[in-house]
Amino acid sequence: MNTIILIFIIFLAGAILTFLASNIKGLLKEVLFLASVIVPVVMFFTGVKAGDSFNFHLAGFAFQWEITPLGYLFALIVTGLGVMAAIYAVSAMQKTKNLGLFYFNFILSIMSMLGILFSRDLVSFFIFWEIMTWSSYLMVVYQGKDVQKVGIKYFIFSAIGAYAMLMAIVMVYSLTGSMMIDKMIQSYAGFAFNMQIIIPILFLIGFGVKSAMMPLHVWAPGAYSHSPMAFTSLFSGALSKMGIYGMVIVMAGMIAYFPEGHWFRIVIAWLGGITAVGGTLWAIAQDDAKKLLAYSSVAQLGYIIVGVGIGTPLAMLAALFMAVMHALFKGTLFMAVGAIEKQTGTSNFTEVTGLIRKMPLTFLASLMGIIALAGIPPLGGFVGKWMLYESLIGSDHYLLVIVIFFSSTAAFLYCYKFLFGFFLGQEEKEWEHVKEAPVLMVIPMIILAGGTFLLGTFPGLVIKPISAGLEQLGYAATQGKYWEMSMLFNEWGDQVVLEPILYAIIAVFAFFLVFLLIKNHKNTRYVSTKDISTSGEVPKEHENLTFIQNFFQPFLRAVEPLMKRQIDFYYNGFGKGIEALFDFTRRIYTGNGQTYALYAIIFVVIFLLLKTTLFGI
Amino acid sequence: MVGSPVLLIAVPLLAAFVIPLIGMIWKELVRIVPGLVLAYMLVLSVTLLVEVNQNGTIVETIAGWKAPWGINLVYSNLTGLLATIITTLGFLVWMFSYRFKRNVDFEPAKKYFIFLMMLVAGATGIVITGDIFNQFVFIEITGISAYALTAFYTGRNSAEAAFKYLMMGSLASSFLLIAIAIIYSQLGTLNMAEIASKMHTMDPVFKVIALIFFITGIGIEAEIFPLNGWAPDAYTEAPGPIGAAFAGVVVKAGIYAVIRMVFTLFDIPAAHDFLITIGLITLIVAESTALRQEKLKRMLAYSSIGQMGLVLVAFGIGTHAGVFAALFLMLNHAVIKPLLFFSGSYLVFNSKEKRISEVNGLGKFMPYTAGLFALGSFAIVGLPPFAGFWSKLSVLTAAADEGLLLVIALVLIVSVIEIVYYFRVVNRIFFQEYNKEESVVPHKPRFNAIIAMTVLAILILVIGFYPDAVTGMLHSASSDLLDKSGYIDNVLQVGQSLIR
Amino acid sequence: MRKFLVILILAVLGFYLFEAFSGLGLGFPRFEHGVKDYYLDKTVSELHVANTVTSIVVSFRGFDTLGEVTVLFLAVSALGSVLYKRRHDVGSRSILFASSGIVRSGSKLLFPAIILLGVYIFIHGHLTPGGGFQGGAIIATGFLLMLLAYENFRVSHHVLSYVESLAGIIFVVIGLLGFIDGGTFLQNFLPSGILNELFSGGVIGIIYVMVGFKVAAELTGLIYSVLHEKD
Amino acid sequence: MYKFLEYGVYGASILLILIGLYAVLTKKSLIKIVIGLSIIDGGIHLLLITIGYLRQGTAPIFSPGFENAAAKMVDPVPQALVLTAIVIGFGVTAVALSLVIRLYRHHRTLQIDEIKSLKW
Repeated sequence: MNTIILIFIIFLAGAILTFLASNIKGLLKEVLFLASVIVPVVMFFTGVKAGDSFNFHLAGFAFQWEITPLGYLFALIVTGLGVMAAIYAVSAMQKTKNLGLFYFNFILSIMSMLGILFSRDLVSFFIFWEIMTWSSYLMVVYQGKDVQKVGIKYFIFSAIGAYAMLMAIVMVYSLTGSMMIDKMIQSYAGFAFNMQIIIPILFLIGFGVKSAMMPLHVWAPGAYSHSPMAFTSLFSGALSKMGIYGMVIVMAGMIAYFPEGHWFRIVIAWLGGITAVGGTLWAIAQDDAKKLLAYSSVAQLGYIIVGVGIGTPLAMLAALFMAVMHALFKGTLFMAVGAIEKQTGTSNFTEVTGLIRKMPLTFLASLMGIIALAGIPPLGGFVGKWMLYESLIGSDHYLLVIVIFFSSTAAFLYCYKFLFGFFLGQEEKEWEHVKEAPVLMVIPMIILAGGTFLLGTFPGLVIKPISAGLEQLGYAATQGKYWEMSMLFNEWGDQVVLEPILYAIIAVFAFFLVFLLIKNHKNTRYVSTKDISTSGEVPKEHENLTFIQNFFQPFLRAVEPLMKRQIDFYYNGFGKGIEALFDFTRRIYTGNGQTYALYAIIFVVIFLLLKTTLFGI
Repeated sequence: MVGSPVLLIAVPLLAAFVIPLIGMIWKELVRIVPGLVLAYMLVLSVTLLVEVNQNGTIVETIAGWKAPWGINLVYSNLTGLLATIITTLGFLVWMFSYRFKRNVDFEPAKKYFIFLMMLVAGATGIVITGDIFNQFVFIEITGISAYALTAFYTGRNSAEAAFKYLMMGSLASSFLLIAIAIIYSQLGTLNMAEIASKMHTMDPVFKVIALIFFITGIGIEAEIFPLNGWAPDAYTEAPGPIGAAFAGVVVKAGIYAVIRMVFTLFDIPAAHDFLITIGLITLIVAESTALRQEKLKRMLAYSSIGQMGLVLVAFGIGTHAGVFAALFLMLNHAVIKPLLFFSGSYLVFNSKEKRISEVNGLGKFMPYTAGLFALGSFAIVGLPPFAGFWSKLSVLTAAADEGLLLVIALVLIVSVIEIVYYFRVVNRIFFQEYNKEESVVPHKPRFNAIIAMTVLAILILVIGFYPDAVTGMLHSASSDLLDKSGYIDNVLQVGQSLIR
Repeated sequence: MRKFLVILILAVLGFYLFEAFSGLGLGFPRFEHGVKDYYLDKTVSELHVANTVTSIVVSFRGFDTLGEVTVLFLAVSALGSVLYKRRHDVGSRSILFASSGIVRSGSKLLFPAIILLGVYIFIHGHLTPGGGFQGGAIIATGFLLMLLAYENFRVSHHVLSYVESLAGIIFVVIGLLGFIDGGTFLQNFLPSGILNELFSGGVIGIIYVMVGFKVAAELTGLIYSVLHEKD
Repeated sequence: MYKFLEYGVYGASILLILIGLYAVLTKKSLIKIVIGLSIIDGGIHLLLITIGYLRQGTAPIFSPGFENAAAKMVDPVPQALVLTAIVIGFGVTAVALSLVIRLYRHHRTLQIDEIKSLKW
């Protein structure tokens, strides 16, 4: 039997078995869960290679599953992060109710993501896309508290996206008579101009929703922060990448027909840029770590969209590299928040402080994640951002560079807030009992954090598969020459990027770490963090006076006009308007039987009057 | 010869007359016998369908008079498929309601099962008959059973719903009779095949008027907007399983009658566009109305109407792909909507008002039923890998073949609305706190109900994961519908061979 | 306002209907190869039935009649089901005023005659105008008369139910016997006899008699159950 | 003269239908609505019978010695149809009246305007 289909069967069977076993006491369900995640992943790494395929026909549609180089790259993200998150989840989700549902959806989302990556036809792409959507939706609403609105919002946006995509798929079908992605890309040049514009836009809406592109991002903060953290790491790390993957395979193929600098590309890039800035600003304003990370994810995906939109080889390389990187560090950070939340019961900066000595390993992981996020060498974020800047400058998008630069500088603010809020600062009596998270939760974090370091130092490890993927997309022969594209690689050669400064930087880090640890050991006068008074303002009683409160107040005041009206507001208004309208139209059904009879007669009379026009007789 | 289509009508009629007598012997028999009859109909329709698949259309004459003169029953791929759907659902509804609300007295219970059986038999009759007046008679049989079933509970506002239904139904039969009168006055025959073969000789003015009256008359049964005012009330007030029967049985028969008129009887090509138009209007109005419903069954009813609008749109496309999609939709709807009605009626079992807000948190107490409701919701809004997805996709591709992009866009926009209101309910069931004061007292489904629901759930999953299990059947049925001359030949010639 | 609208709409509807039907013409054959010629021909030559309407109702379109009988049966059942009350809720008959002695005696006198007329009509349904439905309706009027005249006149519900069911069963069984004998439902399996004699037309006469019994029982039961409805 | 009859018969039956519809659409009493439905039925039955009419035709009943009179007989088919339709109409009316009784029991009124508990 073909390994590809076997992988899916094991996933599916594992999901169902785990679900069924969820009521059995003991470790059976955990074992089944881990097995049904890890076994297919192992099979994936050992049993298949790029180029394997599996074809069949169902319901009159030809299905083609194939492992493409690009798909393989993203599959690496999904499987790697998936396994880590699964291990993390087993420990993190202990003693939660309804565990079967969690495991079931977890496995299904991994399966569907792999399915998306393997699909070479639009039907199975859409099928897996939808499975991913509803399984992640069930995760968002899984915790069951105040999730009505969040869940519905997530699903409405996903549905709008999915149906926009379906519309595009069907339009492609009506134009080409085929559902194959390759065929679509090939015959794209022959479409009429309006189709050439409409189809990518519809696809863009579909993918933009999943990757939280700016006007469509409003679901993201709520959904990310409400789903269990064990899943959010996967959600933000891998699942949102599916939108990027879609954009890459569809858009890159399609808008390659538009010359560089075409308005359509610029629009996409600018959407990404706006997403980045907006996400960053909102992230700064958050007091809840989960929401902060969620907005930060929005911002990070914005960078990636910029890269895809620009579409030069280097920009694509940067985007894909950042996609991998983002999966690693955002996975780490969400896991860390999850660990903190599990140990302390909250994820709000204003409540938790000074955990550095209580949870040193979590701190370490978070630190690495934050550094990677901020784009400081030697961790991976730096490489991606560098390439992005370089590509932007190289293709004369100076304004965009400024935007991105502003955004990533502003990102330091929330990075700092995250680190400082949770780990540094005064230790509180309230949190004295807090211990380090369980081993199974820490290990995945550390591994992922290590990954950011590894890839930052040896970016070649992942750039090779990326180049293979780019070649698949039609970027001629980037493989073997990728280091020629970026200054970064030009300077230092192939695999050993940054090696000269590597050890220096490690030393600096080690120094700071030791310094911080030592500093915290000093005896200091104990003042409760909630006891300080804000300068110039008289605190009210019971006001939360933690130092993290109103952390970047001046900055936030400066950007307030930008953030005054959340886009949410307009969507809500729109939704309410629609509902009011429908509330009005449903009054057609007056409840009076006579009126219904009158409708029937009017129906007849109208058609009798219009019979010539309607029936041509 | 395994049996004859006429037995699909004769046996339930016989049973209907027998049940009052045997009810005097042992009261339980009035519950059991209808089940046996419905099971028999199910088996018979399936075996006949298999036979039809192999040997071609069965044309059954009655009283020995050949086709144009006597009444005849046509059991083809299309009608057989629909008859099978109808009898299957009839049996499942029986199984579900076997012990549903046990506290009803003997007399009403007896009548409930007779009406249920006659509802199914009447709908089967509508589908398999080849004579328009006979179809009218069967519509009335179905109608009266439906009125009685709607008014079954004396405590609720059911009489109001039934009266509205009856008013509309009565108007419908008047329109039908006018149309029949016009056709008879022009062509001198009532046999569908002969009407179809002679239709070109008919004066176009009469043709159009007859078509309008036909569509209005049957449209009331098929829940076309704005003729469907009765439908939400009837669905809401009828017993839960009967809502399923309406959605799965009565409407399907109505839709069949519409398409038989448009595709076979009348040769007016513009009627297809007409179907698309009214289908779209029905779809949009019904789904947008469903968005703001407070009562669960009413919401399901509007959703059902909307789906029928989509079916009409798909039929209106008129190509093989379109007809295939429409039949697929009908099949899926017949599987999914009953599941929603079944599980929904247990969710609000102990509630008087049947409000959506009363289902909060029930997922905890009745996980299986609630899970099935969720499955049904997922399937009906067209999420893969469940049944509804394939039909929605085939509708869209069929429309795409004809370049009807506006239709596709509207259908997809409406689908979003559909998702919103279904997921609101699912969210409430699973992810909201159970509140003693507001929510209903949970009521566990009985064993027979669980079986009925499980069968439907399995069908949903099977069709969802392996749609080819049914597509072959649907393809032959859609070829059958489009093959007008084949239908005429079959009926008129097979009739010849049986001349005495 | 509403009335004005309705009148307007109905005027349009009426105009189109009248336009259509007035174009039909009246009183001349409109089509050449209609089914009626065949019916008129075969009624005499094969079925040996004098009344063509009866032959159409019972034989050519016998299936309709079966359906129609079922509709009536269902209507009666529906009536019972809709008006159903628990036994202790059922009141006695509502009487507005007692009937006078003249009405009572007259009813008593007329009742047998009415029944006889009804029976005559449905037995001769295939020979003369009339038939099962008409005869049954006449019998039911006889019972209605008695029910109106005598406030304590009782008809056994059980007997009505038996008659109704048995008549229906015999109808279907005759149909099924025809199915077994001749291969088609409701097929004639009895000798068709000589035109214009009582025993002619094969099963047609039997079926019509059964229809007569059924209709009589059903209509009576219907009246009876409505009479017991008390405000 | 004959044209007048033609218009008269069709016109009368259509008028009956319209009167019935008027009652159904405007009268507030449930009983009147049911009566209206019956009037519509009556009009349609008349229409059907009229279609089968043959000028100077006889009833479609063969008597001894007139076995070949088929050509002069009126169309029997509409008559058979009307027979069926009457019975069906009767059944529907019976059910309608029973529902009216039920509604009266429940709402204590026969005004259709006041029986609107199911709406929207």
